[in-house]
Amino acid sequence: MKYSIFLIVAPLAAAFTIPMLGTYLPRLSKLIAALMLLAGTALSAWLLTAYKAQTVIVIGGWMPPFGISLHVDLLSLISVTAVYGATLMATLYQLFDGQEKKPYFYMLILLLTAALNGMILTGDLFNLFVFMEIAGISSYALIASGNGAAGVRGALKYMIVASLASVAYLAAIAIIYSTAGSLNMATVASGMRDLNPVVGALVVLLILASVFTEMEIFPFNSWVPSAYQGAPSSVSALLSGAVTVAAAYVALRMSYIVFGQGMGDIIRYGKFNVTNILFWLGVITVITGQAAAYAQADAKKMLALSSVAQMGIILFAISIASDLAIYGIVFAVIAHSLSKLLLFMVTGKFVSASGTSHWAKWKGLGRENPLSGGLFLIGALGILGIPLFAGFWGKFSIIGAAFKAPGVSWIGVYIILAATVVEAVYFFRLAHLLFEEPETKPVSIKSSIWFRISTALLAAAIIGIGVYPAPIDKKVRKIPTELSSKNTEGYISTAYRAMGR
Amino acid sequence: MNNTIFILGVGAFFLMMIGLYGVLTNRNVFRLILGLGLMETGVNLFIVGASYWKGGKPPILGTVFETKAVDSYADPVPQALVLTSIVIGLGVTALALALMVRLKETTKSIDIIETKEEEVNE
Amino acid sequence: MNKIAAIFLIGLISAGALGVYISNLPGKKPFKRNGHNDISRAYMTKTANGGKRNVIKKGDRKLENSSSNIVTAVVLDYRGFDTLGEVTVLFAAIAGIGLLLGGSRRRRIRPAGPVISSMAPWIAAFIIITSAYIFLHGHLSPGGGFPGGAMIAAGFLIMVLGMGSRAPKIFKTIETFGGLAFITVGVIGFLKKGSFLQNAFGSGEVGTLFGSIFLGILYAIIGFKVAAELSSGFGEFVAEEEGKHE
Amino acid sequence: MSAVNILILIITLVMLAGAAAVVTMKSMIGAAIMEGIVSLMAALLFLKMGAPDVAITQAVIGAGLSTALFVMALNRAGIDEKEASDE
Repeated sequence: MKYSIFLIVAPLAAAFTIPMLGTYLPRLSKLIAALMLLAGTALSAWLLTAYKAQTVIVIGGWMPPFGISLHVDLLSLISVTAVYGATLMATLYQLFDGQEKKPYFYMLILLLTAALNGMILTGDLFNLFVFMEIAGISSYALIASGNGAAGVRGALKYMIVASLASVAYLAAIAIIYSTAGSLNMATVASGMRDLNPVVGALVVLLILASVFTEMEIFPFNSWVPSAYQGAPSSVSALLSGAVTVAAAYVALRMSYIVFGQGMGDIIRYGKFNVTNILFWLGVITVITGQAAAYAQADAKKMLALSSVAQMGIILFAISIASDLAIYGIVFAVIAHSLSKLLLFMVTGKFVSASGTSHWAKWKGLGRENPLSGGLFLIGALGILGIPLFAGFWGKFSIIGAAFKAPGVSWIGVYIILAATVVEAVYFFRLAHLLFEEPETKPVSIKSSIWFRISTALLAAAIIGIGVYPAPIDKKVRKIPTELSSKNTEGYISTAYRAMGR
Repeated sequence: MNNTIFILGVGAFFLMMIGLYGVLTNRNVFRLILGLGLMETGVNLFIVGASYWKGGKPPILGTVFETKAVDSYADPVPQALVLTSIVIGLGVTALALALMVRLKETTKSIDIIETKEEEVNE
Repeated sequence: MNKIAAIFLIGLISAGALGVYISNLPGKKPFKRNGHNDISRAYMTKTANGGKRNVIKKGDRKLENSSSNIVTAVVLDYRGFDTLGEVTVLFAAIAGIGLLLGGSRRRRIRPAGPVISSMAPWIAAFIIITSAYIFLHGHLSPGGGFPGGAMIAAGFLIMVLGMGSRAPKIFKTIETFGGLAFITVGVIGFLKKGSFLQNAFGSGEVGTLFGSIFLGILYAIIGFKVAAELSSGFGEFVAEEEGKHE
Repeated sequence: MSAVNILILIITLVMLAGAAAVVTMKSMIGAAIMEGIVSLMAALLFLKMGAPDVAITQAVIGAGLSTALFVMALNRAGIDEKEASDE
């Protein structure tokens, strides 16, 4: 387990070699990026199979409240593996099927990977902020690396919203440090309990607001459509397949461990029940996301808004906070990551073949290229949560958990179901158009062998998880018990054991 | 209540709010970046100010130093955090300015809101 | 957003902050502290790993950390991982600038007038020497790698603006080796002591220039790396010769 | 109010006035330079709060490099002051 630190440090080291290699041997730098991501995927998968119990990894030799430590548990290892896999896929797509990019592009992808892994693994609030900023900066630059002005505009909008969010986060850090006297998540978690309720609620809202900016939750997601539309397709796939995974993980850990006070009543400070706010934000995000996606004429914006809606469902599930809901969240995040990667990769092909991202002009593209059309359909079915596809287990468990939960959670179920119908309508509308008889013969899509292999792998994973979830199920089943704060082996006790007191 | 801390806190808060006003009322990218810079400076002051107490001296060990004298030094942790935060702010500002230059090169204007729908050429 | 809405929103936030402030007055834990918490006290007495509380003054030896500037000790040693992240933030930003602005066409820079051109190298040399002092004495006096590196970059910018030279390719190599050296120091700690970025060089006398090899190495690395990054990145912003841009 | 408090109050007021100037000023280069002054005042406040490291960094990076960067970026983008009036 102590090698987990290299999940963050190795991509950083690889990224540091690129300024020199990029100047003298540009081809080698691309190879290094791809090999590094492959090695990272292998390392994270190995750590996942070797995983036994929660561990705290000390950095710099200082025990947890004094130094920065990493906290490795099953959920974080699964998320890290998902991030590495998604980045590897997106990078291979960019290398073999995208436009020619400078070595710096691949360096920023490596930095983004390192930062996302850092966000997932770190056990320190300020360290989390640093990694969020690295992830932010590399995403702005990656988004803006598209050709047109749209990418630059999208990046600027993202940057402005995210900078406001980081100011909010820093203000919260100032309050936390001056009251709880520590920045270590476990110590803060035990210190937050005897905080003035108003201040506690304020801190929680400030921090969650900045996490929600990356997670694309409703009032903070105004940047999403233009950023996804302007970015190169591989970067859109990364934003949707990797960044949201890390953001959802951070939101989950913040609300359950750092600010949570036991399952079922997760965040409550005196009269302020923050859980209700999470619930309504989730529901509103689902409604607005799906409605906006339905009205969208641009395919990439449509997929972006569908991501927003999926994140809304996950936030809704976080607010339920039962074992079944956590189980559902893990499945939903994995399914969303896989399906969106596939959808953006195929969409990127459609965009480059037809020269436009307005889907109304894609009539007959799927008929001409049955492989791409079929892959698009599989991705759409994976998102929708149709039985036999990956998304099914996530949505099924979340809905089941919502019905069992007390309070008004059942309202959310009907909203999610209605939203899924809307989602189905716009996905099938597009899929139908793809297979329609066109007036003029559409262009056929040229794709590299890597595109075929990686999309086939993704499609196989979507169907495989949908039909036979047992291998993943075995791991995921352990997560709720690990996260539960009732369990003495929980996060806080692990950290305190590492502190040796 | 300590006057110094009150002045610092209110000053930092107003600085943040002035910056926020700048961010909310402008469409000009350059002015947005300036507003964000003001907010960052404000929040940095807030971090150090929130853990400051009267008479805090620079936390640098002198020639004679008793363990008891620790109390006369200001808290070093927020200072370390702010050092990091200032450098991060510089990185964000520099990248934002690069984005602004790109925007000016591609659209001949630095208005953040698009005038008409722009096509993506991938 | 129009101005009235903005003022309204700001008023709302201010009222909220005032409410929090007032409600906090009789609260369980006050906003303000009047002394150190456990963590900052441990940093100051250098007892984070449970050592006994020594009398610490200049000349003390064999403490867990030998920086007399506690902020430096926190930045580089106790929270060294944050600093690696901080270096990476700058690195990512400069890479982004390179990706966005680093065109393949060569830009020529118009040199300034004769007085400035002849003065520029001297001013730059003076600034660079001062900043080397600042980042080498980071563990003794205020300063350190980041302001030191930034000052070197400022000196370099004066040279660029005054003489019209461009950022040489060697800066890219310094960036690479600076970053790799930081990680190497971390990995040495991992191999010799068991945790990443752990001090594997021992700690000497508090308050002397060579008392702390570990901190000295790290700040020198940061200083060079920051200087190289900022110089090469900011070089991209230097306006090209009149009439060349379109 | 002690002398130190009055000094801090004056610095804070200058800083806030500078910030107000950044937001309201017509000229963009002027606003960038005012932002430098705000940073300088913030550096003085940091010094008063017993944080010389932060003060040096804020002065070098906030007041020096950032301001230079703002002006250079305006030059590089070729933005003339006529566009400064927005809306």
